Amino acid sequence: MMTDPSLVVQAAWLVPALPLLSAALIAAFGRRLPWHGAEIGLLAILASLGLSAAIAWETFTTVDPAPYEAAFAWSPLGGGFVLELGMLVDGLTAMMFLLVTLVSTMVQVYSREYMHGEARFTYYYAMLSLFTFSMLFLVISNNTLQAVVGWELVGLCSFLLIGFYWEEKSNQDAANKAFLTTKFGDVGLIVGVIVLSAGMFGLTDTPFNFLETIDAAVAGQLSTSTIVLGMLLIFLGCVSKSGQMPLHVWLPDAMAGPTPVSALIHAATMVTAGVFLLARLFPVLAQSATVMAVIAVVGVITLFFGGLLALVQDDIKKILAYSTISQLGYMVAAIGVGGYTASIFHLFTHGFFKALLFLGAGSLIHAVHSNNISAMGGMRRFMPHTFWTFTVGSLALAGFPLTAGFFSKDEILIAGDLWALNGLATGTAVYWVGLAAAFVTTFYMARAWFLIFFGEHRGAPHDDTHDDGHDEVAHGGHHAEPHESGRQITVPLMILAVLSLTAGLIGSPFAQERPNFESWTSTPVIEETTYPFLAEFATAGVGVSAAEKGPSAKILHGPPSWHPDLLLIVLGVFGGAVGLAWRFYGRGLPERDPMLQMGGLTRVLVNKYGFDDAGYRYVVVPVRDRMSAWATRISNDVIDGAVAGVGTATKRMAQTTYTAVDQRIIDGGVNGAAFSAAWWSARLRRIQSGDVQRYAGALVAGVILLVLAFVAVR
Amino acid sequence: MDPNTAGWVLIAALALPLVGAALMLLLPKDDEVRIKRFAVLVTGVAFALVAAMTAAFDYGRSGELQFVTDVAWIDAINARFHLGIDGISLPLFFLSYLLPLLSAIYTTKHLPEPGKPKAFLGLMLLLQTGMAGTFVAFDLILFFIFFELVLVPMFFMIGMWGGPRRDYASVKFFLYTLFGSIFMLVSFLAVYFQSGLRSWDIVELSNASMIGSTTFQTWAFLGMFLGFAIKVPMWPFHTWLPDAHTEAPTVGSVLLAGVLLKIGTYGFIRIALPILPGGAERFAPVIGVLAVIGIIYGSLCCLAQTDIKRLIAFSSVGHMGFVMLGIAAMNEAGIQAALFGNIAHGVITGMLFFLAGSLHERYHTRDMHVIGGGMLMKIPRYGVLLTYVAVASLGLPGLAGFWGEFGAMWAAISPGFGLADRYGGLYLALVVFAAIGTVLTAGYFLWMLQRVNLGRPTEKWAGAELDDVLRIEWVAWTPLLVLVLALGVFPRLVFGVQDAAVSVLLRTMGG
Amino acid sequence: MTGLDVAFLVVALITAAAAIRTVTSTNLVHAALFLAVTLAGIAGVFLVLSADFLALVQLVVYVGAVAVLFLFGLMLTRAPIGREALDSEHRGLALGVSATLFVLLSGLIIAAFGDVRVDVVDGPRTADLGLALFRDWVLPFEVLSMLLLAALVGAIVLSRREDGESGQVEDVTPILLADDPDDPDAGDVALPAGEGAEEVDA
Amino acid sequence: MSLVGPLLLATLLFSVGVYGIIARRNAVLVLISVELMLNAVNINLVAFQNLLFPAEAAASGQLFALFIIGVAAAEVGVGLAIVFNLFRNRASVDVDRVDAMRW
Repeated sequence: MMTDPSLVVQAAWLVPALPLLSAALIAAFGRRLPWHGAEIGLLAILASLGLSAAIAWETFTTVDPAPYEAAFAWSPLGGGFVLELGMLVDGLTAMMFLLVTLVSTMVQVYSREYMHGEARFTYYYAMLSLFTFSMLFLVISNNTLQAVVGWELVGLCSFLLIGFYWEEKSNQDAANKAFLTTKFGDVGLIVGVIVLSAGMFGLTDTPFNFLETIDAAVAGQLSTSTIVLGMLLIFLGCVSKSGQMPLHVWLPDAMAGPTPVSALIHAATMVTAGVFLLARLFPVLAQSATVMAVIAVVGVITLFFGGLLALVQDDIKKILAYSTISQLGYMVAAIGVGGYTASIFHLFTHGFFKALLFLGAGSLIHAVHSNNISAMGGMRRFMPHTFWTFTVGSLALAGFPLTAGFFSKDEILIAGDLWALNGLATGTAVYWVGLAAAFVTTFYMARAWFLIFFGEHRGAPHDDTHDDGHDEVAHGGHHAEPHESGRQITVPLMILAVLSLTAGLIGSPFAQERPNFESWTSTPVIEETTYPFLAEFATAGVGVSAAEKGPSAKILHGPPSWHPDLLLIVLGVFGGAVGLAWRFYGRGLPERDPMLQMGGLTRVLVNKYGFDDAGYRYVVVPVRDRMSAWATRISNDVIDGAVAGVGTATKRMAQTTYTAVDQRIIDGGVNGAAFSAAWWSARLRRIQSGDVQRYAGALVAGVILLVLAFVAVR
Repeated sequence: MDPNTAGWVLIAALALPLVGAALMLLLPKDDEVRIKRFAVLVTGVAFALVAAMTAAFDYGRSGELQFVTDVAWIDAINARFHLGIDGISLPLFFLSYLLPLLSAIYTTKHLPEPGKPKAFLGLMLLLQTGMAGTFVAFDLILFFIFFELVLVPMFFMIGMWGGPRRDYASVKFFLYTLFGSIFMLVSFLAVYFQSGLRSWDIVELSNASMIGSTTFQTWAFLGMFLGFAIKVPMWPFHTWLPDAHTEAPTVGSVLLAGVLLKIGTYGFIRIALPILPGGAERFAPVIGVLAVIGIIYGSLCCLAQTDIKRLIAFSSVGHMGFVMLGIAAMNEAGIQAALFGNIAHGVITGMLFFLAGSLHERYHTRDMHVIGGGMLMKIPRYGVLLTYVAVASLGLPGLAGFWGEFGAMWAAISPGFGLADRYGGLYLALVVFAAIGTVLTAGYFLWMLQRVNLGRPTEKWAGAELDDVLRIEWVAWTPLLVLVLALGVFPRLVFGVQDAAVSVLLRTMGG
Repeated sequence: MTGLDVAFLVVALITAAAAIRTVTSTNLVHAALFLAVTLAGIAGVFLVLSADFLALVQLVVYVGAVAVLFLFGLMLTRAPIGREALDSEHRGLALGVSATLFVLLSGLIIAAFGDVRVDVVDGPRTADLGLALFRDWVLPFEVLSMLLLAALVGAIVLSRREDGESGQVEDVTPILLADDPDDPDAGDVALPAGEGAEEVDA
Repeated sequence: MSLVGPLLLATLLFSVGVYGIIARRNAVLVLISVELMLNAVNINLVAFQNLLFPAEAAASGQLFALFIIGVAAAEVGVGLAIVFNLFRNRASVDVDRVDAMRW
């Protein structure tokens, strides 16, 4: 037990506080400083990074770390309930701290050159700091409501950064789409948080507290309906935030922002939020087979179909975006099959190599002024540093053995396999679909890699419609030779490349002894989570080994071990995919066909090759073209269309509600009352002729009537 | 200033604007500068007094009435002159002194057509007394007088300084509200006679055990419901609001949204619920349903607007829906959230109306199509402010709008008074729909920002000389901008003050 | 039937006939003169009822002053002569109302006082009237004198011609409190039709 | 003597006055009709003086009649002045053309 947490851990609140302070300072003074505010952001994030590293070291090396929680009452909420503002520091927090601050540091260093000369440079740095703060605030929070605050702030910052080039309508639309889609998921999150907290009424004064919620769930004090309803709703929030199908539609569009922002969004600060929250509440959701099954199914669907979409993209940022969707699918699926450690391990490693890939892509875009891989080619010669770092990132993403991505992805597959041993079909699905998706991933990364770095340089086509808004970037003319980016861009790439190679080691079978990633991020609660529902499946006699050993957490959370069979399979998958890609894109493409020099027609040429190879015709074409096109169509037409349709229908409904119901019926009723009064008065006022004599006559007539009445009464 | 004895503070605070209005009549009509300065002085002094009172307020006993005056007033009908302030009233009371001061400052630069500052500012001061009085009156008759007093100056403000359809809007506002308050008065009378206490005192009546039968309570509550629901305004009694807001001068809109609408919800919380808990309990599901309809419906209507001021007005319908949802929850958290939502809405929407008014001053139109975007490029500071306040209004955590909305939904998941058992499913559905309403809210605000702020200025405006935020506007707006952030970051500012008072209130309801 | 009754009957008939002619005469001056006769007849009635002083006052004030005043008034206003010019379109209403009123009141009076007879003794002496007037009724009397004075001043002020006053017909602007009901546009005054109803595009 | 006689005469005069007020168009004639009505009241007052206080020295009825005569004189004075004013402003004394108080 970490009874006396060190000073470093106690100071963890500084990690989010520094970027917040820097955001405020940049907004206030940034414009007047020599680096236009970038120095403040860099100083703050470096300090945060240092502190995060210290915290990470502290928690990593401590044996059996207990979560350190400190909170004070932020506000009473009525009914004796208290909202806390607090911090919860455990391995998961420390890991996220390290990831977020590291990627953010890299992005901020990188942006100094990349965004140089931008009109809103200062604003950009303030937003980066705010974005980082929001994510760190979400990570450090010790209760769900505080997490919601951070969560929504993340959404706002992403909106502001995706819409950074707000002069263009398409960028505005992308920003709005991102915010609204995630906001839709937030409905689930907020209602879910409310439902969960309602289950805590009567148990505690702080119904939002993570640890208390987890304890109550594990102790069975929360009803099944509360857990199922609450966690499924929260999962809806994660679906939208972490780009799971079918709410992933905003993610590719979010490429409208500057490329370093994409790196930040995809690697550290936004899409990981959903997975993080699932991990944070893992012991709660692990109480329900339904919840886990739903999560696993959504993850599996996403990891496969999301990956397919990347096959047909020409825009390098879109390829990476779809790959992010696919990789997030892995993480979510892993959560759904009890692979808590595997999931966040993949989150950890993915953060590095995806940041690397995006920053590398930015470096390429910076050089060729186009997002399209068809406009690149042969870049290996112009940009050697970018080349080898991008290669490392691609290998890691593809899961090449001994890279970071390999260890983490294998953990997920193994988790699926173990889950399957307990007789749950979702485990089998994760295992096999995960392998198939690994093939797809390797294939599209190899395709991009070959097209970007090999062959002749094809140059940017003249219409820059796919340009991500960099009208201002004017380093050299369009037809100049691309050249390597400056050191502020390449050094972060190299750092990230090294990490992409090595970060996986702490969770690999090389680190069987403690401390390793598993001991770092797991807490006793998570390790002892017993999946109460597993017993039912086990006694049903489906799983052989489970029947013997029982539903042991140790199966699912044991130390990493070697799986030679899996290593072989993975190697085979990798080799097959790269070989196939090389077959199409690597060998002889530039020489054999003059069409290659025309750039954008590469895809057509690849299709031509398909006729040579029957396997290509019967396997690759249906998968790559038809199925992915089909998936694209579903994504673009059906789901996106449904979103647009809902939007249009809402607008039409709004119009009808306003004109027909509000103005005509309701307001009409109100006005009708006034009009009937006016109508009657218009008629009655004719009596008011202004003719005194008529009044006199009426008066006397009235007197007569009164007298008559009087007489009649008598 | 001892909160136990210094009853004079409230009287002085209420009398100051009245005296100021009277003294203003003595100033020469054409000396506009002096009139405006005098108005700032009067509202400033009143605000200083209230600020001092806020400082002297005993927060340890915020559940009890402080600064009490309780003397015989109209013996013939047993009405008493009973003033006091507790944790529930304090934030609203404070707001009703802050906003007029800012409005007076703002008016020194932007006096609506057709001028006549003396009449305009005099009416504003009169309005201030009425508004502030409702929050500290603890006698039903006194409350009713303040409640009605508010109507007259606002009627003239809209009717004389309003937009093209001001006659229609002002008469509609006046008649609609008056219509509701008649029923409210009848209910007051019914309670007076039924209670057997022969007292109009709100505290006494609240503490009394169940007045009359459940049937009586239901009918009496219906009367109060009509009066307050129209004032709030709840769907479907909301239609006077967009018209009034659209036509009202900027300051009128600010005060209308900032304080006036709060009188309705305050009335529910202070009068209708504690005095008639039985009726409230039967009505709560109805209120909840209407509130959520209002949320969804207001947002949908916002999506259909092109006039930015009308959009903001409709957004009020949605936001007040959240407030009413909190009330419908009938528990401490709900009342807390409702009161917080009240304050937040007053600050945020008041600020939005300031912005809409200044936008009109610059572009001479409020049609978003005509403005056509690019404001962030043309007048960047102004655009940033609009973004900031709009984002606050759509309920972003960390800014004021969030806590009221979230609190209301959170409270509604487990409504009090046994409603959870009887209507648990209904309330869960209400929470879900209210949450969906937040998405729509985000939708129309983003859409508005896109229309107005983003993009490049259209040809029409590209060459036009437009002022960015003026110094006087900074002065008038900064307190609100700071409050928006402060309330979001430190919700305790309001929650903490109210906590004890709301507990006391719920105890008197027997909940 | 006593002698008094006979005397009253004669005077009353004259008075009634003159009164009716007053309101039916087509000539303005005749009407005023018939008024004088009526007033004189009433003075006679007073005499019969032994109110001597009042009869004299009636003669002096009414017949002497008021009737003459009316004559001047008629002449100064150059009124036209003839039925159409003198009677408004309300004659039917007037006849109906007044006849009904007369019948009704007469019926009531006969029913109530049909058989009441009074002894007309010598009425109060003029000296007694004077004493009562200046002893018991002095305050109303003074008030009345003030009223007369005020009326005098008022009449002078009203009928004095101001400098610059032209005597032309003034432009009379009717005060419209609402829309004219005959106005076909009045029906849709307030519905905010169409506002904000234009197509909202994405 | 019979009391009914004076009362009936008064009623007649009053009704005739009513008729005149309603039916006459000329403002002066309307005023004249008012005088008829006032006189009808006077007759009533005097008649009832004889019935109720036959031998009374304080002749209230007659005094009232006196006051009425006085007030009537004032009324005629002011009334005619108004009529003159009307005539001057409108070149007419037709009552039914004075309808400024119309809706």
